[in-house]
Amino acid sequence: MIVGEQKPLAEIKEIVGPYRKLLILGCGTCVKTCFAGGEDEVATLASALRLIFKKEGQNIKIEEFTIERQCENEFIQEASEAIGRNDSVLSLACGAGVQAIARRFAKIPVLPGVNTTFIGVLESQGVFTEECSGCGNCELAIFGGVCPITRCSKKLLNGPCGGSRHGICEVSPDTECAWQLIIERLEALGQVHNLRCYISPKDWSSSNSGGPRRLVREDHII
Amino acid sequence: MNKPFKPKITLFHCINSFNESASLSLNGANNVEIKTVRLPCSSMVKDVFLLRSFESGADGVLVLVCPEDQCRYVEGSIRAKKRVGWVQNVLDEIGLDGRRLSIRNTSSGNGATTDKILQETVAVLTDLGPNPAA
Amino acid sequence: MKMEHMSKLEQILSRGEFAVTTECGPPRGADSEVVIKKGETLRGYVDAVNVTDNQTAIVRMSSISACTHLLNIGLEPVMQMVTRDRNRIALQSDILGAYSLGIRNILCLSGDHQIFGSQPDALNVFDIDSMNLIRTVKTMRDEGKDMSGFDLKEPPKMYIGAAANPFADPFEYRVIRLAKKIDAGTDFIQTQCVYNMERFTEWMRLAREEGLTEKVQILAGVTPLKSVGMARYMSKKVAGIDIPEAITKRMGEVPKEKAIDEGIKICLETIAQLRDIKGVSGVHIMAIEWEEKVGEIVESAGLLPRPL
Amino acid sequence: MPKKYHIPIKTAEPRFRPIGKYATIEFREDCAGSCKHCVKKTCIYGIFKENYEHFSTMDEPEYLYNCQSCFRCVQECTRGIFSRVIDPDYRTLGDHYWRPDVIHRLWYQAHTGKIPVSGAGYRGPFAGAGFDSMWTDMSEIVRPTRDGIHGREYINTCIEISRRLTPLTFNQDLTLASEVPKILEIPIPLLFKLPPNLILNKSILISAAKAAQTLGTMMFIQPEDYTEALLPYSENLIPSLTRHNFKDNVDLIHKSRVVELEYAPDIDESLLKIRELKPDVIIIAGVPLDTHQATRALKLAHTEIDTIHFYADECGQELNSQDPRFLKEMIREVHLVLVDHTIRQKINLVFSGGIAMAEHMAKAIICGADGVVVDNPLLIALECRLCYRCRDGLSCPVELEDAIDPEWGGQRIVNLMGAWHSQLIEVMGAMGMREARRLRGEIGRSMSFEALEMENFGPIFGERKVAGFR
Amino acid sequence: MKSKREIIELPKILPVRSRFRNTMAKYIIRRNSRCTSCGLCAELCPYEVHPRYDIYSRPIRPKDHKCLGFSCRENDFFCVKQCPEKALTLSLNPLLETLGDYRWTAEMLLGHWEMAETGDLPMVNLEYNLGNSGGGFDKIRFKLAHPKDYLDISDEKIDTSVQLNKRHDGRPNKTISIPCYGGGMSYGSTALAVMVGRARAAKRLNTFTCTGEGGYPLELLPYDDHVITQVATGLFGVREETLLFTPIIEFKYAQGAKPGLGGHLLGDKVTPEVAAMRETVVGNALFSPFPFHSVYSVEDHKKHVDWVKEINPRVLVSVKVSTPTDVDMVAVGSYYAGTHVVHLDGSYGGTGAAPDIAKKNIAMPIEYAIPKVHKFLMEEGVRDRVCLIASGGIRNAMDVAKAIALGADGAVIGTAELVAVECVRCGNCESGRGCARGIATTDPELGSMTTEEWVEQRIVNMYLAWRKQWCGLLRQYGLSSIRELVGRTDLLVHLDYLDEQERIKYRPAPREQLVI
Repeated sequence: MIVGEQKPLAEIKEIVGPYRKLLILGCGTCVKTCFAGGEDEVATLASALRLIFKKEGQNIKIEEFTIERQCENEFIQEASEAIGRNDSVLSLACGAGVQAIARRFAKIPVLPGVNTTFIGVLESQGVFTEECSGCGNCELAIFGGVCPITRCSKKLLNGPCGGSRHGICEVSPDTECAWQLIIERLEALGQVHNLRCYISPKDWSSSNSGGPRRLVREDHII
Repeated sequence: MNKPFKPKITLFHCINSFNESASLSLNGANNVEIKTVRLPCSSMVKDVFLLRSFESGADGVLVLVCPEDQCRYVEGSIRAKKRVGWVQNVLDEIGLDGRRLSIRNTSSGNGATTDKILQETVAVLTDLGPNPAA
Repeated sequence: MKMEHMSKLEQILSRGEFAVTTECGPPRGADSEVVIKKGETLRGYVDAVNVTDNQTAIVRMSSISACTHLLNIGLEPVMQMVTRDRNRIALQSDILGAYSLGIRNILCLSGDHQIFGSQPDALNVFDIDSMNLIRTVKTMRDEGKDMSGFDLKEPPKMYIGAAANPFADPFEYRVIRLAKKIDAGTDFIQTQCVYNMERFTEWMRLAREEGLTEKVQILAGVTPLKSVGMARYMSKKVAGIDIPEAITKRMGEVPKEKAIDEGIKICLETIAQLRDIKGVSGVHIMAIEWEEKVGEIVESAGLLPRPL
Repeated sequence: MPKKYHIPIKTAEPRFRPIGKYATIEFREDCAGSCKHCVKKTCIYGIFKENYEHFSTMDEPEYLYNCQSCFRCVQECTRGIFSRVIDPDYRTLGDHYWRPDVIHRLWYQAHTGKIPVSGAGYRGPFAGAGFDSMWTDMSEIVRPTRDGIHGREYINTCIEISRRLTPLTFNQDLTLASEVPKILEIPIPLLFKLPPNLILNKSILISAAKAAQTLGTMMFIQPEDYTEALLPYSENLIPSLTRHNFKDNVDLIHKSRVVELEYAPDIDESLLKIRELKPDVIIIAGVPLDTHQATRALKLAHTEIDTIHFYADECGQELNSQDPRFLKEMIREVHLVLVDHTIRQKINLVFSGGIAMAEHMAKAIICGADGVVVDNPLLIALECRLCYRCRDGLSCPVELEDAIDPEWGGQRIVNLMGAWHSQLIEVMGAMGMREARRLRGEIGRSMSFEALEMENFGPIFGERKVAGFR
Repeated sequence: MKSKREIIELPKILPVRSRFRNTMAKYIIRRNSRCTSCGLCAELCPYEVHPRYDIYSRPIRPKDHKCLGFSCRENDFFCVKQCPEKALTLSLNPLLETLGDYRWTAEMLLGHWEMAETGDLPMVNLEYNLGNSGGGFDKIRFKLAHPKDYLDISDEKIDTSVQLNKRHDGRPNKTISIPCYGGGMSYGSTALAVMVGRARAAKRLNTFTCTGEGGYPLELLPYDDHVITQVATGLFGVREETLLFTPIIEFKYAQGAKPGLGGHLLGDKVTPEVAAMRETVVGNALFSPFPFHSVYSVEDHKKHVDWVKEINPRVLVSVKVSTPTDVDMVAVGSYYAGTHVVHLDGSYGGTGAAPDIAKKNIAMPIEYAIPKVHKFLMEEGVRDRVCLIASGGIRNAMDVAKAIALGADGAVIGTAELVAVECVRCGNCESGRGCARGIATTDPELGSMTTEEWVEQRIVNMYLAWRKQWCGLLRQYGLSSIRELVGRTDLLVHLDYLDEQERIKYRPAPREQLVI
């Protein structure tokens, strides 16, 4: 899922500052799961903002609304009435959601309330880890299911660098060395021979380096 | 006319941690105005409830929960504490001062302790003055 | 501000003389002779020679080394630098290195996307954009600090250039962007090659209105067409090139063997017109892989002799 | 056959969200967030959906009011984040006698006018004190019976509150010799009396009076509460007078068909004076249920009083007693003493205090009452939570101190009484009874805990060593 | 009749899991984030509270319902103490206070779920034999047995069968292998899978189930030897052909939960299938009249019985009556009308929908009715010619045994069978789409939550667990057949009839004050 994190209150306050009627729009999918933009977060943020504005004597009306997914028209449409009533929208969706809302409502500023962080996994309660960079060409099969492109700080494809110590990456003591994990996995799978394979340079054209991507499923288009 | 400040406190309490009859004596105290919200478990305190209490004019919010090892739901008190901590930070960011919100562990039926906690809370609030966002 | 002249190009432009620059593409090999040979053909015809930086994302000899080869034969290079391939660390270090080798002009570009070049599978960098590159060079030069704020022992005194494309869309924004580049610290501008004179004139007018021509030297780009095919190709396939139908038609109407001459003729006409536009401080002749014709064009355009 | 008695039931939504029995606790942090089949989305009662709807407007925690306790969310949640508790507000609703479930059922009946129906068996204790220690009989196959509320045959629930003349005397020509006083009947065996120690205001009085009018019954009222606005309902109002104040309320006596006169040793004097003022007025004696009730009943039976209204405290307990008896026993006592003195037929007995459910009405009648007087349930029908905050001068959680719409209030009370009436008919139908009047004192058509134990367990287990319940 | 001590073949117990992901349990055991997935708890616990897949590196959420709770403290495998990270916490589950009621306590529900799952008695200390009602069965105990009476024979040799036809009238001598058969739950009141599953279980257990008054769906035909056809006052779904092949016809005069009132099926439950079966209109509430309009006397009743006996010469007749004050007269009247089985349904019995006032107040609890009728039939000298079956508030194996000791031959079980298939007794059988747990519903989506096989095995398991209890009880008193227990009131005590020093020898009933 896409992991995001709510922006600091001060920043949100800054960006919504110019508007008088604000809709805080939540998204019930990924950002809800990572507690950045579901119903609860919308309510909490709205409450906090109201307190800020009340304290500063500003009169800003705040409305709350949450839709199932902000990246899909059918759901966005449900918010159109609420959006119409306001002069700005603070979207708590991921960047895709913010843009999807923005492109549907040309005349209303859509502001991001969440920093979209990465594609990740709920590792354990309250801990999210980045696991995928969306490179567009998955090669996890040879890496024993651990992605060196995302999880190795140097995107190394042919084994660990010299900075790995006790399975920890040189970048941060909180970061496991992806290559350590790959090696362990391959050992457990009996595929250590993969380590001897030379992995040729990554073709980045399928990733974001090839410009914004577009996926067309011809079979779904009529 | 300078009326003495009489803090309004919203008291969230776990029904297991806090004896209702003890609260009656607190309600009688005249230096404070208390609104109580009973929770079946303190883990039902959501961030938004705490903030909304301030929105609706509370000068302070006090959360009374069971001691951590006595929660009937095992994790309720711990969760409540974490949420309160989170909201304290939010209050600091808002500029309301996180000290307006506090969480205390009380074991069931100990009226004397709750009285003391309440007086301490009142003291803190007297220090901080009325809720600027009320 | 009193300042020693940073480069010959700067000196010429600051004197108000009509400058002529051209372009030299480094080879797809390690042979310095290719560069030197190209340089020799340009000697005396131009004030400075732009050396492209892996132009169109095709791997070539590095711009810094090709510049050095030109310096060695006494030509003044304009080092082009794109942000596509290097992050800010590499960019800054290369600037320092280039300066240490005697390179004094830099043209800051974002660079063509690698998708068009020889390595579409490459990971692009675009750590910073051209605007920030300009600002970085300017800060290094004027404040003696690198991006991290570290004081540089010997700041690189580079004459900073930037590219402008009057023909890209949205048109209204082009002048804003020019202004922004000037704000960032550009000293001179080299534009995309001009075929659509009408649009260029309009752009210049807007630039003048904004007072930009007071702040920056603008060298209008020209490229001689070799054939009607080239005209069509550039018009369709090369990003940001605007060739009016009339020009393509004109190229098409002459017999094939005359096409080259017709191209050069159009080029010379263009130069003549450009010289009349207020605020155009020079031309930048981009004879792509056709450096030998530059001398001819300069001469025919009556731009000789070049000042010293 | 009289016209079938019909109570116009109409749904009357509560103004405030009623306190529900259950609340769910969820450990939000454990939620995976967006399960496709999230139990919140699939709840067959849709309770979470509603909860979300008011999520943005609530200012304090709200529980899940309509939870039907199927436990599917608890059992099906992917992460097991749900637990369930009894809503703390439900727990503290009412008191030991007016239990939360009683209040809750009353709300439901006032809302819908329907009989509370549920699946599965009875879920309460085996037996209990008071009315809970008796069961009513039913008729199997050997007695003819009726179809109850679903059937075609009419079950009459009328009672009289006018004095009965027995025996009748006849002239030689067989014409009636005795002067038959006017008969006053009410179609259901219950009267109203708003509780004096809860909130009482004009709109509540009008609501109750309106309901009394719709139902064709009557309501006791203090003369000081009898304002101009209540005049349209004077037919259905019974001013409660004392020997001190009846002279000040002569106009009320004239307006009323029935008056209540507070018991005093010299009650006959006041009685005669009132009769002088209005000869055909029906007089109810208001008598506290204390240790003297039986002697007073006997005494009053020999006066011209039409009906005696005995009142216990709000929980049906004997007044002014160290060891108070419950209403049930006191009804039996009064009834039997009058039966013993062969005077029971002449007078009507109505009882108030602690009549909380329809079954209490039926059981009180079986014990010997003619009818009952309803108090607290009238206010509960108006959403009262019996929190007694009003007694401490605190605000009412359902804002009863403000004016309510008497249309709505009246309908709520009508609904509640309609549901009670239906339940009375259910019970009578099961017994094979056609008339509420014949139910009175039919102790043989009930079974008591003590008798059943003695009869059926006595031969097996011997002597009972533990008195009472639990 | 002394049993021949032959080995009785019992159906097979198969473990049947709950349909739900999370089980409800008496204890909760939680693992917090300190857990390092070391797997020690999984290794230690012999009850599989901490299951762990070999190939899955993370611990799975503990299966609380298997946890022994605080009594495990003494064991050296007590995970909470052994956990090196102190990541486990054990506590009582507060959920229990919202589960169950005075009659079916939370622990009784949990216990029966466990029995239905395992076919065995729960390992966890659950009070599944006693409710919290404070009277009746909950106050009655079996007398402490004398050790010398103990009969050392295996369960397989103990006879728990009951003979249904004692009239010696030439009709088949039906015997059921357990002293219980299934109560009538109509087509329309429960999901078809539940109905068929109950019939399958009845076949496996060699007992009966009953159609209820909603007709005889064709799906029951394969089990027709074990299906009682009910003829109730509404005559819904009654057809001559079903009366022709059925082994037993039950005349339902009244139902304990709503004595004196007719059956009631709310409109929502009347789906096209149900309406077709009952020959009524879709979506219309169905009220059965009360009583049979053709029966207003015991003579009419006899006419009824004679009618079915005439139609079907092999059929046995059961008469289901409620418990008015004169229940003894009703019973004996039924006997003389020619019935084989007198079925008393006590006032606290289950129902799909009944007015609360009726469930609570009308007619007497079964505990009183059994001895009353038993005694009366004895006095009339006909007790051994009729089979007396009790129902209505008989919840568990010990209730059955107590009912038998009070004078019944056997019991009819309704609610407990539904509890075996995970009924929580929420009481919403009638509302909206019906049972949220897919038991008492005609909603196709909810109904699909159960399958016939699952229902069958759960019920079989529960009865086999009950049988273990009965056998254990009989052995204590030296009895080898449950028939010997009938009317043995001398084996019973009632706590309220005992002196203090006697009373403390017996297990007190749960006595929590519940919020209902």
